[in-house]
Amino acid sequence: MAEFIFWIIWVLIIASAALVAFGNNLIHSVFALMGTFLGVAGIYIFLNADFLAVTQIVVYVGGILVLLVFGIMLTNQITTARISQSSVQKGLGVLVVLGLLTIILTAVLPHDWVGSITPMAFNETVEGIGRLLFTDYLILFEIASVLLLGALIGAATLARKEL
Amino acid sequence: MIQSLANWILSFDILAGMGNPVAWGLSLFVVSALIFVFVALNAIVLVYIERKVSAFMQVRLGPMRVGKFGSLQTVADALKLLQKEDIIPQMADKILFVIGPWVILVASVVTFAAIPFSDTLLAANMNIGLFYVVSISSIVVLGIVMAGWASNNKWSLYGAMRSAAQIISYEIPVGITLIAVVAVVGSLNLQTIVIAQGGTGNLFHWIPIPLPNWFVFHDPFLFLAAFIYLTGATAEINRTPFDIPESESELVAGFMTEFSGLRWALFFLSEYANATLVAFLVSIIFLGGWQSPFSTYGGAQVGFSILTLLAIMWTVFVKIKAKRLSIFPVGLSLVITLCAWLFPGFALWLASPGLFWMLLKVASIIFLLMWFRWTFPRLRVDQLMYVSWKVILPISLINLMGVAVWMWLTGEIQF
Amino acid sequence: MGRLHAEEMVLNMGPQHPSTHGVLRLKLRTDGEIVSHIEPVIGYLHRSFEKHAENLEYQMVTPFTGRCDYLGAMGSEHGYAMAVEKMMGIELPERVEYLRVIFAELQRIASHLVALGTFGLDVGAITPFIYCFRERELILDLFEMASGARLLYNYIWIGGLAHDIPPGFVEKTYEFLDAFDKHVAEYNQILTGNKIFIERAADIGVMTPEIAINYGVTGPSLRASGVNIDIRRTQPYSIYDRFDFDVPLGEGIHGTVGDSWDRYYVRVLEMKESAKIVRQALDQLPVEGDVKSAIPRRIRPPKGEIYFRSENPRGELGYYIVSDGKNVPLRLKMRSPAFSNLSVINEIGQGFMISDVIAILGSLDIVLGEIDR
Amino acid sequence: MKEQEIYADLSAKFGDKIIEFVEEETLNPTVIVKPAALDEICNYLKDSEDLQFDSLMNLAGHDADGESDLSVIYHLYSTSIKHYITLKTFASRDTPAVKSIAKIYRTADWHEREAYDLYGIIFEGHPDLKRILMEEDWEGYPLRKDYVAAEFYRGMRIEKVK
Repeated sequence: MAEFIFWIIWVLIIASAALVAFGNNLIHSVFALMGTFLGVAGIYIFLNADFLAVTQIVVYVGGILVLLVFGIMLTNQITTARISQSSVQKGLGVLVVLGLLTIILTAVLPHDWVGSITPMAFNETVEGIGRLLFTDYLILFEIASVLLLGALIGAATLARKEL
Repeated sequence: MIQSLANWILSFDILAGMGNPVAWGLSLFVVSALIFVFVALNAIVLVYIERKVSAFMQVRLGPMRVGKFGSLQTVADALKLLQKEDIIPQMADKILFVIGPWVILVASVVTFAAIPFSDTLLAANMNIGLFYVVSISSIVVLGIVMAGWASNNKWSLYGAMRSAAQIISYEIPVGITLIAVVAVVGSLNLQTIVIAQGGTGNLFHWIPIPLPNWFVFHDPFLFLAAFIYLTGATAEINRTPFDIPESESELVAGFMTEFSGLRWALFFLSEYANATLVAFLVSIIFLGGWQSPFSTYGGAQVGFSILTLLAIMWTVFVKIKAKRLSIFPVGLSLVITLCAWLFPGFALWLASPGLFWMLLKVASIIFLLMWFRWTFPRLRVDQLMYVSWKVILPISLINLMGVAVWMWLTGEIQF
Repeated sequence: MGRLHAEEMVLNMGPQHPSTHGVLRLKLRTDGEIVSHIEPVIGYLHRSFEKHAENLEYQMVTPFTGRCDYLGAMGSEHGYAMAVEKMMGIELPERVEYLRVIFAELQRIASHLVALGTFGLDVGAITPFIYCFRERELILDLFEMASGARLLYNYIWIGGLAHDIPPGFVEKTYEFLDAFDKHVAEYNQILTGNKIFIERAADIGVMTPEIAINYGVTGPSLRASGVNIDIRRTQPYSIYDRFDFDVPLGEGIHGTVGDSWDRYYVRVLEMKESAKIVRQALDQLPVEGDVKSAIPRRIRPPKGEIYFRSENPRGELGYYIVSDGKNVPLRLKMRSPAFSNLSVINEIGQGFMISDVIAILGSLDIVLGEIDR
Repeated sequence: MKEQEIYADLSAKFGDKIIEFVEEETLNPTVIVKPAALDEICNYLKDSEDLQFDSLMNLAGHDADGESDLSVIYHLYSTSIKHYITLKTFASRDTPAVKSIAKIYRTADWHEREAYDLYGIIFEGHPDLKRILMEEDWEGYPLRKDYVAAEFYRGMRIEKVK
């Protein structure tokens, strides 16, 4: 059963990523990206990284994707519904992709994957992450929080009562 | 719940042969279907209740024709919507137009997987439950933008843009408010949050008024946080006074303008699912979830005595208003209270069913939301942003700090 | 901080839109949510009232006047009847005058109730609308008792009334008046003092007295700007000089004088004044008198022309009638108040948001029937 | 101020641009003026200290019989002094040109459009003179006494008025 779900997620990721890359409607591409992000979140769950999976959804789907959609809708004239894109420099692209593929395959193939899988028991990750954030990575955590607070204050300043 | 259902299926000799994965998959399907049925039925009931509540607030009767007191009206309406012609505007983006409503619906239904209905009734006991609910409901924005964009209608696009801006703005203060609660419990698991609110204690720890250990009574900051959360959540689910994205007097119907028939019904379904979700979250996080307010010996008897008092008041009210005597509720509650005082164990048993208390709390919150809707005018879009960024956000940040300081003062945490 | 200017978009509000109060189309030029230009497009409800009037005898025109301002039909009929009566020099029985004032003022209350309710609806408050309609229903019941109709009455005839009031009418009217003050307090509770409502209406669409007068805005909308002009006072017609009533003016309690909130609140106060007038008229109502005695057998005003104005719920309702001595008017022009009131919207609505334009439109209280005629 | 005095004042100021003063029992006291001088007269009426006619109550087109000149009638009112005057002007049937006062009294904007719509009177200097009540592509001016409706409008039969 779990394997079946895994394959569904796999197909979802590949299909939506293909749609993002090859689709010629920009808006469709952006919404297809949602499938990729959600699929990756599913993969995280299979890796027992539940917290990371949910963070993936909240940051990428709820945040970055919405930002992308806004960006596209606001930069183009919103009265024309269709915005098409077409791939350019296909030859160069194929070359780069082939190179990347070679590197990945040379790294992946020599390894004996099936034999090395040992099912791991599910451990709660939230508490560990929290503990680490407040001990080993406290300074980084504080810097990030100050950064975010700055962003919040900036956003609040932008939201004026009088437009 | 999925695993226990699978185990239960496998415990039958005839079915044991199907093996664990199949049984597990079957249980998964059954539980998902149950959640969906709950959401669908919930919407049908809530639409009826909303119409009745609004009618009573507006000195009219509401639906009266279909069924007793119009109780089948929404069923009839749902059937009508199912039969309607499936219209997709010619200039619409057909793919997104079709997907949009489903994205919204799925996002709002899936969240119910983490909601504990009672101590045992829970689809998935997730240790990140609260975070899961918050993150999944953020997908709704995309569905709304999708629907609004695909309609290829200026009004729809305005609605979608307003909605996206609104939901994103209110997610931040709502999230910070929730963090305050998480800081008190030390867990994201909704079930743990509910269990942490069992028993009775003093109001705000020191004031000697015995109250249930709900977080709304935990400290003044969480008391305030409950209201902030309710406000922010009302805005997140686009209900009046924050129904700006679909404000029918300005944007016709906002992002729903071009939708009709079944697709429109999906919007409605998810709207009520979201309202219910907010009510569930408020009751789980601040009002003790499925915890009974009278869960202790003595408490139960007091509770039933209060019930009797209410029943007597109701009878007097009916006598004065309708000039007729209805003795039944008083009699019933008197008998129960008497039994409760005589047999304390019985009282405790009667007062403890979690599902009842959970749904009672949810119903009260939903009633509150309806009350808002039928009394307030609507804010303007810039005023809405102002409220979010300049009022609620600073308060929720201070609130978070206040909770931490309070816990340090009361000795719940040490450094 | 400099304003970002996006490309302007033309937005068609209407002719089918829930908040245009009829078939009105507003062509909005918007920059984001900010409206930079408003062009009202009217005429969708044009029913050639004036052309009809030139082909019908004088008494046959009365029903058409009611159909123009369908929310203030009694007022329209009253104005028309008075215009023709003045041309012909008809003296009316006292009872007729009192009854006409009673009906006109009740109509004013009913019309203002619709205005308040729909204004609430425009800013998103649904319940006050139903409350307002509850009271309006009572007034319509009174009208039904007297005339047999609830919306378009054809009750005030040239020279008199269609029928005398039925027995029990006076008592029922008193009953209504006794309950009415309490109801006004209810509106104040649920809408007038509501913080959100004030936020939505105060300082929105401020109309200075100069703009208002120059655009020919009349009625409550003009008085909300602080201009003390009420035709019932400045040029009393019928028997309005006998009654003691105040003319409420906009004071800018929650914002600037002449904003949408003032236009709303002036109507609330005016309803109370109208109730006062009705009560006085009922107290003084002569018991004796035949309401049909002064109706002329043949209505042929002498050659000449007249411009007669009266205070309709929405403002100055003028009839310009030219007679050539026949039984059919040579020319009948209705100067409808909402026609001029609507034309000001571009002036006062610029620079506000789409939601505000709707609030402004609601506060102007237009009826498309009389704008398009 | 009485209408008679206003007339005296106007004729002293504008001379032959004011044609005559009509005062009968069944008639509003009316000053008849030349159509080409209308805007200056209205400017004067509005700005003069003694007159202060700041409000245009009504503007109506009129066609007496279908043969003679068209006329436009203006009813003015002063909100501060509270006096009235009626102006009337005639325009020939074939080339009905009247000076627009839409910039002086904004009320006149829509009222002039209406008079143009229904009588075909051209108001010179109007910012946006187009039909207001009738459809933009309607033929003829319906309130003229010699108006005959077309057979069809966009394929729809127009019913005849008796």
